[in-house]
Amino acid sequence: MKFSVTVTLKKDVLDPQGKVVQNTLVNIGIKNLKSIRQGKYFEIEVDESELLTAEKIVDKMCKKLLVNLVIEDYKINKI
Amino acid sequence: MKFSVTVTLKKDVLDPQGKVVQNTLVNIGIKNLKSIRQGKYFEIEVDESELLTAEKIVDKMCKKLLVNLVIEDYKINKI
Amino acid sequence: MRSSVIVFPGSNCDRDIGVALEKMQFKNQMIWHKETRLPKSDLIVIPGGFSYGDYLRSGAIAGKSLIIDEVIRAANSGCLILGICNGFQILTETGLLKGTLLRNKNLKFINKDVQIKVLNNKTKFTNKYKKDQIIKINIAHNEGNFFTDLLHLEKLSNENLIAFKYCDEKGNINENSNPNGSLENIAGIFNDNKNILGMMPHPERMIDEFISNKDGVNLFTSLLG
Amino acid sequence: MKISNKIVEKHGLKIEEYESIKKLLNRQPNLLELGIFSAMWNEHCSYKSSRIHLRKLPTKGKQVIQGPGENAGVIDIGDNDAIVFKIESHNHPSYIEPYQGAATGVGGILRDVFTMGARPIALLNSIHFGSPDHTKTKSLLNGVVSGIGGYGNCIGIPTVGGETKFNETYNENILVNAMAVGHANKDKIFYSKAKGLNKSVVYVGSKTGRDGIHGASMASAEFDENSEEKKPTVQVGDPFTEKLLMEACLELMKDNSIISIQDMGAAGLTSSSVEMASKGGLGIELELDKVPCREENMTPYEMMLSESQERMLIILEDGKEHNAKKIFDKWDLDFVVIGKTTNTNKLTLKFNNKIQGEIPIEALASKAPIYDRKWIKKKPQKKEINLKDLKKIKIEDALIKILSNPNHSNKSWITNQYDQSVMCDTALKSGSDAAIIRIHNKDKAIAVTVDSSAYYCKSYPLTGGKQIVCENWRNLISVGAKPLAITNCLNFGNPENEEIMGEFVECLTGIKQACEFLDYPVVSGNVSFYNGTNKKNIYPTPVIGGVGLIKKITKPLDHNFKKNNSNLILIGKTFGHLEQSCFLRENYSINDGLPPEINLKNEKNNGEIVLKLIEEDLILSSHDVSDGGLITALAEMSIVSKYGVKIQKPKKLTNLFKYFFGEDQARYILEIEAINLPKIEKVLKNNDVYYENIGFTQKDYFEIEGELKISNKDLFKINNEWYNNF
Ligand SMILES: Nc1ncnc2c1ncn2[C@@H]1O[C@H](COP(=O)(O)OP(=O)(O)O)[C@@H](O)[C@H]1O
Ligand SMILES: [Mg+2]
Repeated sequence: MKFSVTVTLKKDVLDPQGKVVQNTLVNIGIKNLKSIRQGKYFEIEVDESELLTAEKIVDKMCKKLLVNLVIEDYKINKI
Repeated sequence: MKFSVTVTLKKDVLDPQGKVVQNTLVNIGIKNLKSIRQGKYFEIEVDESELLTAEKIVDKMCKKLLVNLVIEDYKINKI
Repeated sequence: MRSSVIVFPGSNCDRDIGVALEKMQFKNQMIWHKETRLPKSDLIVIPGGFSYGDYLRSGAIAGKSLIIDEVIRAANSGCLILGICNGFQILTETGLLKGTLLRNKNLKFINKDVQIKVLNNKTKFTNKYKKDQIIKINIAHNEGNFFTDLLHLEKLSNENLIAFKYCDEKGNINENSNPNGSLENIAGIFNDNKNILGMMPHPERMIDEFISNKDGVNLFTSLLG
Repeated sequence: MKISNKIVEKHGLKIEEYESIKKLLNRQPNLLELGIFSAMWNEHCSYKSSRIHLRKLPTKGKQVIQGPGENAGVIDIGDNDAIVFKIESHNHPSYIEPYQGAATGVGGILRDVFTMGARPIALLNSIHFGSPDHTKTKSLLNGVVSGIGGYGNCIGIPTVGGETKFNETYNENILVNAMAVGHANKDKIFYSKAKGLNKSVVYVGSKTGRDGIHGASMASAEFDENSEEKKPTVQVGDPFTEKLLMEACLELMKDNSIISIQDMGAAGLTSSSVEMASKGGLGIELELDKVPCREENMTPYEMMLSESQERMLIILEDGKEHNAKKIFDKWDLDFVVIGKTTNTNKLTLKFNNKIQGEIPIEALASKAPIYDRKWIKKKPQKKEINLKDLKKIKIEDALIKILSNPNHSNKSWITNQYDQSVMCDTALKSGSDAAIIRIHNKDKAIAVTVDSSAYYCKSYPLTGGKQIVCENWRNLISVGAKPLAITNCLNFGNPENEEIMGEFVECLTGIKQACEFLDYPVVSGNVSFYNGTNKKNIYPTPVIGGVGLIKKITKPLDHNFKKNNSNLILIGKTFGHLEQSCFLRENYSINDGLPPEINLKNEKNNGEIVLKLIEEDLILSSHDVSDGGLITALAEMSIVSKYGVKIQKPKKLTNLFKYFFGEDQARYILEIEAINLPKIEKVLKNNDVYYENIGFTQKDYFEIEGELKISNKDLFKINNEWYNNF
């Protein structure tokens, strides 16, 4: 079973990367940009056919390693 | 209008991070992990209500800055 | 004084700190991360470098290694722990220190000599410095931009848990003297018990007049008591 | 499968070359074999256009332990210490993907050095970009710099020197040359020559993927519109794995397990196995099923041509496999015996229990084509510039123009992105004439620098070739080091073009003459041809990397003025040569005429005597005079100092522009204490060194009496502005 995990910085955490990216986009002439946030993306395949169990495994990976819960939020989606 | 962009390494391109993360997950006792690929994630809001035009703007951002087309692929989704 | 330097794959300031400790008359041992037992030590150092290539997040993977459980145990029983640069990042990933180190605000690796001010000189790590002493020290990092929540920040100030702040030659602490975007120019912090110090600058690079200066020496002599 | 002409051409081979392959084999090659020939016979690996000329370079000397022909050169610095160093280009990959191209360039040159048993102690680089306002320059520069830093910082080796230059001929073809320097014990150097039959051939390091297939042949072709298609071959560097590989190799090298060792660089498994076998006069048999692969279903063709990074091939003594594997296990690296040495003198490739290809080693190595390409001599373009014909400008404005130009701007924007201090032995960082690296735990040090002068080389390659060697030598002298040996990276355009081949041959002759005269042998190097796009070729850009020795180091000598009111001496004669100068280029866009002449005798004498004065501790600071002339050199010294200068107008040469901006060679500026002046003058006179007392240091201001007065602070600002745009 395959999942996607997106990890983004929490709202109140300063995002230096996002800021620079935003400025650069504006500088190279992109108009209409309202906001951009950058994060991480994982595509994870687990050897488990039961949805709930599989999701739990992925959630465990996130909590234990992939996500720094102090500053990051995450979302898991089945794909 | 809001979009998500996921950027992943092209197939056959070495993913040094993925390898290390995968090993670590196994080492800390996660079972059933088949594969993990790491990429980048962007949440982008543009000031444009016409879907096609908005998508074009986002696509331009990807091509011009967010994605390294030499080694990366990307997908745009409306959210 | 017995010290142990934990070596992770990708650590690259391990030799430098080892050399410094020995020069300062510590009885030092290098400990490979796969070891599960730590020798008896008065000081544990987690050195700088790029443990596990800084992949995922700097310090994240080292923070999950076997030896880290031992370090946590030692820390909880009062052993002195010093994390330098990547070592600081690892300490935040293990939770021994609160806060995180985000990417530098200019998104670039920064290597240069900067000034830091000693805010608290009443600790095991800093007692040979004068209060508010300005020292010149080398930084070399990609993620040194200290961040934490407001509550913790207040606590750091109120309880004197900030070890060093970036400043200029005259001691001014402001945006111009902040190399990487750290909250309130913070360059190093203690835990509540002040037996753990995490700092981004490299004291081990400042022990030799010939190469740089000797501004880092007092940190080691402080530890020797 | 029938090999068509089209397939042959796709492999970058000429039809005539294909005919010789058939003759050497006595049959038609299969596709795997053809791929292997293409990898070994391309310009990058075979040196087919350059080999006959490279032979002329002086490569011997009592300081030389190993000259060209190995992974890197080795020199003796006394007390059983040896220095191992080499420079290499990664131009084409860096243009396609600047970050990864530059990063893997650094990774590759590091492997060349630690393969020989040396722990790398310093990295340098020479990077050339197109015109600063060209659309691609900014992102290429950004990518290359972060790639160089990304790799070196992560692996923990200080990047201590280099040069960054801009010129429109690099618009579509940037140059990225990386140099690595290592330290080894003289009695513990490892070579690539195989020895003994039936010895295990071991593969260590990263797994093999499909990356970089045909990288070497790409580096041997001009770019065209279709180059984009070649993009998927980009290699990604993994400095973390390289660090592990380096530590594992150095650990294994502590005992006597290794017979020979060779990194897998360009043309990967192919060139490494062929090189080991050919040097040892042996055959080698590989079982490709055993090669650790990253992707599924990789074919023998892909395995043999992959340029995946961070891999090595080792030939082990009997019975050492078990112990060696333990070391690589400790570092979490693959370690697989994939073959053995044989007495067949052939490269034999097995897969699925069948022989898939078999080629005589000699056909790939010594019988590879060698060309004596046609070349033509450069006609000296004698053209004297008469200043009277030019628009009048002020000295001050001309100086500002030079200092604010990207080529002369302060490069700390770049060097601050490199960890220069890790390993704690960097005594003098980049920004100086040369960097100084202390030998760990000892009181001696080496000095290192890289240099190039493309404008000089373009206008008259013979002089240009001499000049870079001399400038490099001068840079080492300026920090008090005795120059010992060089490595060189020869970046040129298309060698099939007779003019360009001429540039190559004449530059090389210049290098040879200077090296011979200065006893400054070449111990390693690299040639990069086909730097150009659609017939537009780069300027000839040989890059020289020099290493010198400071036997006993008390304090590093740099170009910061140390005291107020010290005397300033200019060593060497000023004739006022302005053709090919920075002054004419920056202020008038004039690029005509010949470069300044090199007088090797003066060069040597001046250098040796300056070094003598430094060794006697009579010099407070020193700097060589190069492009931009005397005034630029003085300004550079002031910018980094608390003190400025007060310079008198010249007594003899009356044209101030010629005096201050002329680029005559063999000159140095020395800061000395007044009490030492008589002693120093005596030494200079006794040794026939021409010198002038030009003025004094003073507080805060840069001043030429009666001409200009600028504060050091303003000079600093002017010099720092350009990179702030980044
Ligand atoms: N310009 C040069 N001057 C001297 N030696 C050179 C030059 N170019 C190449 N060499 C030598 O030829 C040999 C092969 O070089 P190269 O193919 O770059 O080696 P590698 O495969 O280890 O990178 C090396 O020993 C190198 O030092
Ligand atoms: Mg090599």
